[in-house]
Amino acid sequence: MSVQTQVAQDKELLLDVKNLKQHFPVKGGLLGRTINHVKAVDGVDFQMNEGETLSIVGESGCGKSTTGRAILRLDNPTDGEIYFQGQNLLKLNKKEMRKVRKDLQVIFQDPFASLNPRQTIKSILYEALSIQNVLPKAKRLERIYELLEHVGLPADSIHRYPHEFSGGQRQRIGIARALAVDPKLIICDEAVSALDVSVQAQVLNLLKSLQNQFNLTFLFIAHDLGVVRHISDRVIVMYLGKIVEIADKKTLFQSPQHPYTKALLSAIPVTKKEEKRERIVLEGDVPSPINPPEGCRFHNRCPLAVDACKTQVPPLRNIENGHQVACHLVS
Amino acid sequence: MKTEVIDEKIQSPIRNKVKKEKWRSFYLRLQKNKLALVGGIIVLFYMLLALTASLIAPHDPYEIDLLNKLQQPSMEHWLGTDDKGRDVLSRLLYGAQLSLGVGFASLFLGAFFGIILGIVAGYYGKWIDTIIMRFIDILLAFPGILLALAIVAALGSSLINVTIAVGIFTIPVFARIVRGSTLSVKKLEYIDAVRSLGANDITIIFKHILPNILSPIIVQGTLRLATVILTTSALSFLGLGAQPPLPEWGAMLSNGRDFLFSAPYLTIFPGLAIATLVLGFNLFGDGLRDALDPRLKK
Amino acid sequence: MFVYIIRRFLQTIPVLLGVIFVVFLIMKLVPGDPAVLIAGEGATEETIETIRNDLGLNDPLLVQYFSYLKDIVQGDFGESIRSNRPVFDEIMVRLPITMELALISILFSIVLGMIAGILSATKPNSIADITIMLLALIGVSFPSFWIGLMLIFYFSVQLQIFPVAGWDSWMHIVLPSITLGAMGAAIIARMTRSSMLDVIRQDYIRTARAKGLKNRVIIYKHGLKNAIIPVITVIGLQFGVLLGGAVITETVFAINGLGRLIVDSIYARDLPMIQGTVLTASVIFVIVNLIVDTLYRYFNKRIELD
Amino acid sequence: MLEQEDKILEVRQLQTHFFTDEGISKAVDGVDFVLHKGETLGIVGESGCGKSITSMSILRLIDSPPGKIVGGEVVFKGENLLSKSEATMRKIRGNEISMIFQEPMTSLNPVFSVGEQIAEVFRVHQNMGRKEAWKKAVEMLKLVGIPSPEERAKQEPHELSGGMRQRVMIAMALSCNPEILIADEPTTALDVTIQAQILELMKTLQNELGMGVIMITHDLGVVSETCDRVAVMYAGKVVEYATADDLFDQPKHPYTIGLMNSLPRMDIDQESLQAIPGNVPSPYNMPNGCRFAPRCPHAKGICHDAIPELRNTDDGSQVRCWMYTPEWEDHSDITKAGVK
Repeated sequence: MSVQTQVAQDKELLLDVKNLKQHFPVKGGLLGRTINHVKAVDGVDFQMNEGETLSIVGESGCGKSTTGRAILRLDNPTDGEIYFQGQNLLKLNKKEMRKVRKDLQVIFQDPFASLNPRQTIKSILYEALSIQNVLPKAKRLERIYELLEHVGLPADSIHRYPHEFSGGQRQRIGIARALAVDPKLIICDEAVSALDVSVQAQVLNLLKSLQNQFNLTFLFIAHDLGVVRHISDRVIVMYLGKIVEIADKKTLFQSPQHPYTKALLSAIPVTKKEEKRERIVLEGDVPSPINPPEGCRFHNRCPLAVDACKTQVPPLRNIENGHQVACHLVS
Repeated sequence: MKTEVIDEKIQSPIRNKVKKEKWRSFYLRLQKNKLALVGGIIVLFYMLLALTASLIAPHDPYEIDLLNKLQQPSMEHWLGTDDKGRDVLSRLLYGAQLSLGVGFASLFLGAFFGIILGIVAGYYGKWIDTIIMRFIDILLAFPGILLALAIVAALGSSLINVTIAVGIFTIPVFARIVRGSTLSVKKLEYIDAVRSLGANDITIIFKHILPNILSPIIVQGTLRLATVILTTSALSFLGLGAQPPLPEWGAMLSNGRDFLFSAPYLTIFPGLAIATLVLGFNLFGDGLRDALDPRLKK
Repeated sequence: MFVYIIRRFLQTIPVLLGVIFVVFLIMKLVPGDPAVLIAGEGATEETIETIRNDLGLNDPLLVQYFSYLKDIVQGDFGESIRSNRPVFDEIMVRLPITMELALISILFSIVLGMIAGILSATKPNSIADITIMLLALIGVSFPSFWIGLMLIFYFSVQLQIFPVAGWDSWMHIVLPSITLGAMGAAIIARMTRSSMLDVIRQDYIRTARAKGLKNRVIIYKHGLKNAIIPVITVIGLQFGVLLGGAVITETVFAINGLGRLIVDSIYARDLPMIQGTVLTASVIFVIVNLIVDTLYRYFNKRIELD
Repeated sequence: MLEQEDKILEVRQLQTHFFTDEGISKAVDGVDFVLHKGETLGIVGESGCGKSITSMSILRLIDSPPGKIVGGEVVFKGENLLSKSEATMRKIRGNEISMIFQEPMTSLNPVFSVGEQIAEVFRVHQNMGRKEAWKKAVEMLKLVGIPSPEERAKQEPHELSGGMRQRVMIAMALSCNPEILIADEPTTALDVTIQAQILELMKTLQNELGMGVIMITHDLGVVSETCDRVAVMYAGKVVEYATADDLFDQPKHPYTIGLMNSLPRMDIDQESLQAIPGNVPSPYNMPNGCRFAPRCPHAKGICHDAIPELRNTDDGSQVRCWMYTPEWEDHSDITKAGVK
């Protein structure tokens, strides 16, 4: 899909995240004051172009979901700038932000928790349309049927409640809700992680076809590298609140540069002999994001670490044509 | 397959046992529901009595008849007469109006403010939460009915003041439960989804949070009615609530106490009335909780 | 752990200040002028004004609160209107009786409640379980003043086993403790049962079974220690209910404890005494809760602060 | 081929049903497989296929009510475990057959130190004293690669990371040198790099201790990395039973094929995935014929009418599908059915 990558580069810049930081306070001590911070996201920069699918992968606690929530302003970030269609989202007031939300939607992981159990499908979708007031009232019902068709649900599901559907079908309802307001960017936060493989494949196919149909941009947050490889144009790898590598899909999976990316890729259990890599088993656990290691955050688990890694934070450097790596050993 | 022969032998006893156990669990479930049903019937029965008291009461509950004072239960006075010759049954029937009326009124008062405080604290969090919960903590620092007692002491002894006092005494319970439920519902992804759509706080609170925390509120409300009725009658028993000649059950009991040796039925019947009504609400509340609490559903 | 206790202790200070403020405020709401009450009927306007000045009743509300607070901290609860004796002294005479009653009752509640709850939970839906749970339901439903009177009627009047009233020998303690502890026992039994049943559904119980442990070991070792954690909180709260309930029990059994002092002061409109007694009971409750929270924390090391 | 004497566990026609308010759920409905000494058998399938219930049934750990083993045999060393007394079962659990679970967070008792929880196994099954058992527990922690085991043994589960907790679970399960280890989704709750550590550890320990492993998982990748033989389950039944090599080279059942096609591949780009249409049937309302028929691209009349048997095929694997029976006329379907 090299064609698509090229197209993506020609397209307009949609999202520009600069030095995003999200520190959550840790309370403690005698007076219950903030004694420290969980540095969930600690200085993240990346750009997204219209129409592309950019994935963020990493293990739990790396800050990938926090990044997504910060862009949606579900949490208020500690620091940084988030330019969406040229506007800094963090400078907008509540009312202005509400307008922007029309173009910025989200699909969540848990198909059970992501729908209000007391709303019918119609009410869920109608609410989406009425909050953003995208259509005159008379046309909304028609639009709801259209949305159900887009996501492959039967028209008679309109009066049913979420508990009457399977996990995969619920995820389709969540997609319809996000789609209702005609957004430009959809953040998929582990959108297929809770599904069984056979259903996961259905939903992945649906997402891809909707993207082509409506020229959607996806920020795809996931931990499953197989899924990420399938759906993405470009991939960001995060570790402990920082980006360690950004590359287009092909480059990342064929010639990963950062030692963490290499270990991560080698750890995926695969079914086919031709897919097998030599296993690099990392020692130990991911350190706490409250007191992350000095220097490169990966240095205490890195098989290649040198002295510089323990003291200096490696900057995210461009090594070739959009391939960025944060490692002292890669130049 | 060859295993089928072996199957036959093993399966039949197991199957019978399963059948038996299934019946057993069915029976037990029925019994559980039966208890809740009994509770519901008791509550409805008392409500009906309260509503029709003026029609079915055999005597005027306030009519003093000193000639017939302290009569044993008889055909004329089914539950006897008190020290002023008033018909105990009629007084109990009118008392049902007072007990239920005061109960519902103070419950409503406590639930109304408790729910508002709980939702606001849980939804907005931060300093608002801290202030509200500190206030609730202070109310909870008064042991048992002492808060209600102190308020009545301040406002003066009357049934209305008892209603207010018990209402205030009920606020913390609702505030805590509602806050907790709000916090757990707020974390669910559908709240984030409607926030991402641009819904405002009012919509989120009333359309997405409140309907989903109704079950614990209803269950708590039913169980709390039991406590509220116990508390109001206790205050009346102490002489701080209903004043004579009101036929409030607690007050009747307190009055009958002086005749515990000579006319024990003056103590037994009002007490029995309070006990069964409270039992009814407790049974019904327990049943509701079993039915509505998803944790217990498998 | 130590930091936690200190922190928890510091947290109770604003609560206590709040409690004192509420007590202070409630008494400000009392209709009628305390100066008139003290001066007695027929006093001249001048006398009343003097008393009012002496008591600081003409000062702004907050100033009055702080001077009240200062007195309280110094152990000066004022003088009883009824007896003209220091409130603090009278409370100290009555308090030991109530504490004795409360401690015996809570002990009775805990022992009976936990045993019944565990019995129930080990054989859910058995005859024993259903019986215990019905009894517990009765325990939470029957008004304590009625239970007390019925006990007197049966055991003291009919059978003449226990004395009707008073607080002299251990025989006097039995009926009041049962009266006061019945509801606590019932609540603790219900809580213990549901907590045990909850714990039995947990994954680590499955692990214990997969290890090949005996049922008894699973329930009493792996189950109980976890199940007890939420029960501890209930016991703490129950102690408060018990202190409040002492008002009723002491009235029913004519015991000269703190509870009866509260009621008598309310009848007599003895403001300083009402304030003093309610405050004392609250402070005791706050301290008990502090202890209970510390215990809870000890048993449940996983809970993070807040 | 493995010798018959090597067989340590045989499950025959196992049926575990759940009796609930909604009806009878036939979660496990006639499952057969064999475990040989030292081998790893994978039981793979999607959620609700009955794989976990099968593993719990072997040790008779099903909560009853509502669950109940209503039929079949579990033959361990020549004896049917389903007819044993509870006391005998207790001697087997954690001693001869042990189990580890998916959630290492909740599977350890939060109020006891991990050392105590391991030592308990030695005390129960080997009658050891407290001190001796503790020493053995520390040794076990060392064996599963936990650094400074003496200190770690004194810690409670909440003080350990997810990966460490799963190591503790493994240590506990292997304490008595069991003949069979049942691992129910042992790495599902873990991150991929930690999963790699745990799988590596399990492999090493299996080689050292020589136990048979039953690996329950939904992840075909994990199966391919760890298993010798595989039983694929769908809606309460085994639909395919083969060596791992055969299964991945030449899957036969349309469900197995569908499952493999659904998985995004790591070696080639695909525009779209070949998903299996539809959803898993409700366990309360199973289709009459083959349970996969409503989703199967090859289904014919016979598939909807009757349940096929699990039959041997030419290459020694077993498959439960009408396509591989004489009743099926058009054999070109079989060649068409392969993995993309």
